[in-house]
Amino acid sequence: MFEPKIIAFYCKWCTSAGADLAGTSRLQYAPNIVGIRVMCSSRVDPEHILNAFKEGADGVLIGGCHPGDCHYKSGNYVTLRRITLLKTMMEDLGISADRLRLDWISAAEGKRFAEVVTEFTEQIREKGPLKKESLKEEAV
Amino acid sequence: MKKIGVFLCHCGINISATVDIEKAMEALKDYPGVAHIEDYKYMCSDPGQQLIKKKIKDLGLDGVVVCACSPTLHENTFRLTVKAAGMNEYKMEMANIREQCSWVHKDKTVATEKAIKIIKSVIEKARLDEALDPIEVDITRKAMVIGAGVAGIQTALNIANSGYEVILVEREPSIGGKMAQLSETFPTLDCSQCILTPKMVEVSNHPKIKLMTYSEVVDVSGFVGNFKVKVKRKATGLDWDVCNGCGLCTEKCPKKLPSEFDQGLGERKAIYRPFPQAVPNRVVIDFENCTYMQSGKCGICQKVCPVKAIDFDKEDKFVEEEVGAIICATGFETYSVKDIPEFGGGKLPDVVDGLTFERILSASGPTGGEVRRPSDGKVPKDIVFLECVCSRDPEHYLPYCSKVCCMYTVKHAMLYKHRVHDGQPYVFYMDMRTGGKGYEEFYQRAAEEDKVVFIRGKVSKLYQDDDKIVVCGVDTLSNETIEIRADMVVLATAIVPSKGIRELTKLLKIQIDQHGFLSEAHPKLRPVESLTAGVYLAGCAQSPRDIPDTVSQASGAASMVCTLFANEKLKHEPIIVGVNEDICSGCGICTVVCPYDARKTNLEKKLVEVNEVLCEGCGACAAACPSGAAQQNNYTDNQINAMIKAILGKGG
Amino acid sequence: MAISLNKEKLRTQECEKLQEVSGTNVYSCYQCGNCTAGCPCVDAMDIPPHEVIRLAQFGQIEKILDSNTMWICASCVTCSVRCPRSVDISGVMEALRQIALQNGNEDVTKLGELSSEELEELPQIAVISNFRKLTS
Amino acid sequence: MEISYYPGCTLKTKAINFETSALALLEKLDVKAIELKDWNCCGVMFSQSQDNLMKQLAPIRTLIRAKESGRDRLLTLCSMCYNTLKRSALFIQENEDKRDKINDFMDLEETEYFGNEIEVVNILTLLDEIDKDKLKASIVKDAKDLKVATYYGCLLTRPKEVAIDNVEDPQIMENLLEAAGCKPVYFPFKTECCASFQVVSRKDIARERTRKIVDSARKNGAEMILLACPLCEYNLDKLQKELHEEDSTFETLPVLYVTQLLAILAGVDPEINDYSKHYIDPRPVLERKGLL
Repeated sequence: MFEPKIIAFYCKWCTSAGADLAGTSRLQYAPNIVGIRVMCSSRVDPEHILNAFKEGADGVLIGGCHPGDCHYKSGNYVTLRRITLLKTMMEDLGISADRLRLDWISAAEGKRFAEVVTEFTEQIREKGPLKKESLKEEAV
Repeated sequence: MKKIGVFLCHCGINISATVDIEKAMEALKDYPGVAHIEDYKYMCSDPGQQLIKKKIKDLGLDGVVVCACSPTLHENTFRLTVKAAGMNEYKMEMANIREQCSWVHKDKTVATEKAIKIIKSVIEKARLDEALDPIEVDITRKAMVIGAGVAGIQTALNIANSGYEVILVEREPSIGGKMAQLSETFPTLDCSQCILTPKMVEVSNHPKIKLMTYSEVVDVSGFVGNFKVKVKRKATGLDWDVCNGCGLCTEKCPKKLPSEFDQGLGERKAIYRPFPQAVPNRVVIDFENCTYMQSGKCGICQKVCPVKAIDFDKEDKFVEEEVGAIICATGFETYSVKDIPEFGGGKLPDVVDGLTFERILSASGPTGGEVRRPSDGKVPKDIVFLECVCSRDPEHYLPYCSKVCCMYTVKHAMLYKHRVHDGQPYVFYMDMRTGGKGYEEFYQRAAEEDKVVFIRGKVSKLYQDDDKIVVCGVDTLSNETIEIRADMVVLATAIVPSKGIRELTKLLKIQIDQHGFLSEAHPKLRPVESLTAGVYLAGCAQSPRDIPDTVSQASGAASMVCTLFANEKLKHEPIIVGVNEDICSGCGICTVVCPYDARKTNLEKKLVEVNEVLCEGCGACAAACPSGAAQQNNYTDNQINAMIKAILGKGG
Repeated sequence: MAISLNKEKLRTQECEKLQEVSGTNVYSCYQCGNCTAGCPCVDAMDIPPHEVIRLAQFGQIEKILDSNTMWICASCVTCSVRCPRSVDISGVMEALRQIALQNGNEDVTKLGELSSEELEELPQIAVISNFRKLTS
Repeated sequence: MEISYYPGCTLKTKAINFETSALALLEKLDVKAIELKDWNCCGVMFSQSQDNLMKQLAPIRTLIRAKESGRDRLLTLCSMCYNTLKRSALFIQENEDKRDKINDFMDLEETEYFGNEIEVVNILTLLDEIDKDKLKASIVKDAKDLKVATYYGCLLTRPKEVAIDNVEDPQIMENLLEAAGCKPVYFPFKTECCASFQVVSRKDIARERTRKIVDSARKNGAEMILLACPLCEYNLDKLQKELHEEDSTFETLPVLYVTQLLAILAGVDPEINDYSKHYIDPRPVLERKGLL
């Protein structure tokens, strides 16, 4: 079976804390995802995401605080705008937009974290590996 | 090349049962930059920390990766460890292989592989970490306490008695909260007012406490040590500086309304003081129900006021306060009987909630402490108390245990029996939870001496039949269904967070759980702190609890504030985003995304300048910067990209 | 007589089957008794509903099948809608009826005992639903 | 408005008054109920078993008929039909594998059913949807001092997934009757089960239930009991008569389908009712209130 490689970026305050809660609640989820903890989802540069795809990721998950709950007031709105824009460009770069997922997961939503990770992993598994040849390297 | 020490923690067996530590060490020992690798059963324990310190000194390490639990838990612990060994604390990184690996996967091979990836990525980050020094910030040694129930009162008094100034903000016209409504308290049965009102008076007389009742927090900015809080002082319709609280106006006011303090059983006027012992001793006008405000006719209060305090001014006023710490003590409400259709949905007058029964029992209540039922004032002779109403019911209501209902119900049954000697109290319970000093003995006394009948089981339905309430329940110990034709029924409805808490937590940037209770930074080790530095928690706003627990937690929160205020200067995290002046063109894109106005374009120099104290380190600007001039300390693009590479198996 | 418990008896195949057929988890039950308290037919039952679930938790399916409880249940679903732990007690009763009938339970419909006048008098809905619940 | 109508077994016989009155009332309210062609038994009482799929065939086949009618809503008068059809539809909607198996059993059917194509609507829901002002305008008889007890029984409000209103305190009938000018009384037994089919093998239980339910209605001042289920109607009506025959001090209350009263109030000729179907004659009360 195809085991997708997925990189996640999540903010320290909400989604990473939600992932910790999934851990303390011993919720089991797909192991394909490895997270990078940043201070805020708005730290994630679209370049980081494209870089992850270039380096072999089959999917990228961004987790931030729910709208209105950002620890830095408005960081997640910045993220939302950036990701929306990036998604419109991804097809042109040869990456299907649904390989990138942005989700709001709060510190209280351990269960949701596990669900999102498992669901996204399955979705990427179904899509199959990202074909390197279709990636327009020069664009990245 | 940097010399990095990698330290793997077994966490007892929390990690090692799922992650093959030996295999991980084997895979990592030759990873670029790793100068030393070692494992230990409990890395956070003293011997574990000593081990790290020794290796830093012996091997001259200039980077440390601790592979253990979540950084939320022990980042600070290990930063202090490496600092003690002479290493810069920001060169210590944690790889979370517990919460985000060993606890969420069962397959050892899979979990080990994932742990290796996580550790590799963190080693990559550590390789590029730079020594950072915390930024020093001044501190405002003044605290704001939001909510003036017993939790807020205790916190305010403790801080004020330590010599710091406190602003105590309360939404209602008087302080005192729910505790002021209670009759007597378990397990000692001392009168709630007798123990609370002296504290209320102490608050009002304290030179270090500024009281702002009938006020609400509407905006919060800043950060630990330097918050700016905007408070709305709701219009009272009179000048409180002139009013002397004589109460003549409330006597003469013709408009009668149900009293909130008496849970709708007694009456108040349209100009009122919530209760006679209110602090401050002032009145307010209920604009919505005041005849003068609605129709322009009446104005009796204005005529009778001997000091001419009434001005009918409806304008709210706003004040800004600068404080260094905020304590959120917003308390609780009880689940409304109106929302429980199987128990009459609030339509049966003699089915009341616990707080209402407190007023019926209270010497200062609408019946003067005589137990009389609301519908016709008769003394109930058979009275049924139901526990776990809406609590412990994930299917329809709330899944959690409200914690205080067992004890207060026992107290209600006992106090009822003390007032009505020929009456019979019955208590339906699911589990009797009496953990607390003297609590179990109290429960036993109720059964033995006061002959309270305890029935183990739930009640399915209540209905009115003639002037009785029929209670259809079960006793699961005898396996019999039970029907009681009661004169009155008291529901111990669930404790829920008070209204408006969601909005407030958004202002304070603190977290709430799925039920709206405040989340603590750590359930065991940091129970009075929020995850936002400088914001602390006290009382039932965090979770249901009784008075002794509330008071101890309130004192705990106060001591945390005093600890904070004892610092000469505050240390601000140096994870900020600076400017590389060689690259910056002064385009100003970063200034637009900064939520703190920390970045300003200097048009003359064609550069962006950063106010390091204001920068909170979110990194939004670093991602926005088109040239790479804005880099976040220890979260640089190079670091993030190296981490990505390492995770995808191409690092090193 | 004492119920002797051990790990084999606690989770019998029959108990697993009961949960599968009813689609509910009997271990969610914390014995509040709400099902029994609201049951319209409990007076005629040998074992009240909450005890049925308790015995199921102990794996004592035989003991439950010896009672008349599932035959008395009118499938009104009051128990299931009031259960705070979303145990479908009414579904458990249906499953018990099925298990009993598969084990070859005697006819409990008593339709044969009714006179033709009585049968004529009864509306179809009563006869068929009685038949449906007690024979399938 | 047009809607498919599924009568079910008892509506053509014992409960004929329910059908006659409901259809007449709907006509007054400009709703055209078109009876399904070639309908079969609804299955009677939803099978709560997860593995006995044969029991789902009858209701699903009924829904196939409804789908073939080309209309997307199906009206039921009988509460049991409503409950069975609605729960079966939900069951196959939520269990894809079971849905496939059920459809396999019916490979002679030309149409396949997936679970959400047809909305099963109970008569009370349909009446509730109609503008209350329109209902008010259709009322020609004054019944403002008629006190009624509204009885829902079990299947209209349980389980929660198919409930036509609040599970514990439904108000839909009360709202209709208030709009029509009558006074619903406080009636705590309105969702208490009448013992349903147990009337066949354990009449003693059903009788005691009837006694409790009727006592409560009478005590709260009701002059009649209104309901919407043929089985409840039979139990409450017939068993009251038996209770009275046994003990003449037991006071009876007439039992009517809610549509019977509403139709009369809306000016439908009261004589379309077959009063011989009642065990307790409702005519004395109706006459006393000037409704005949």
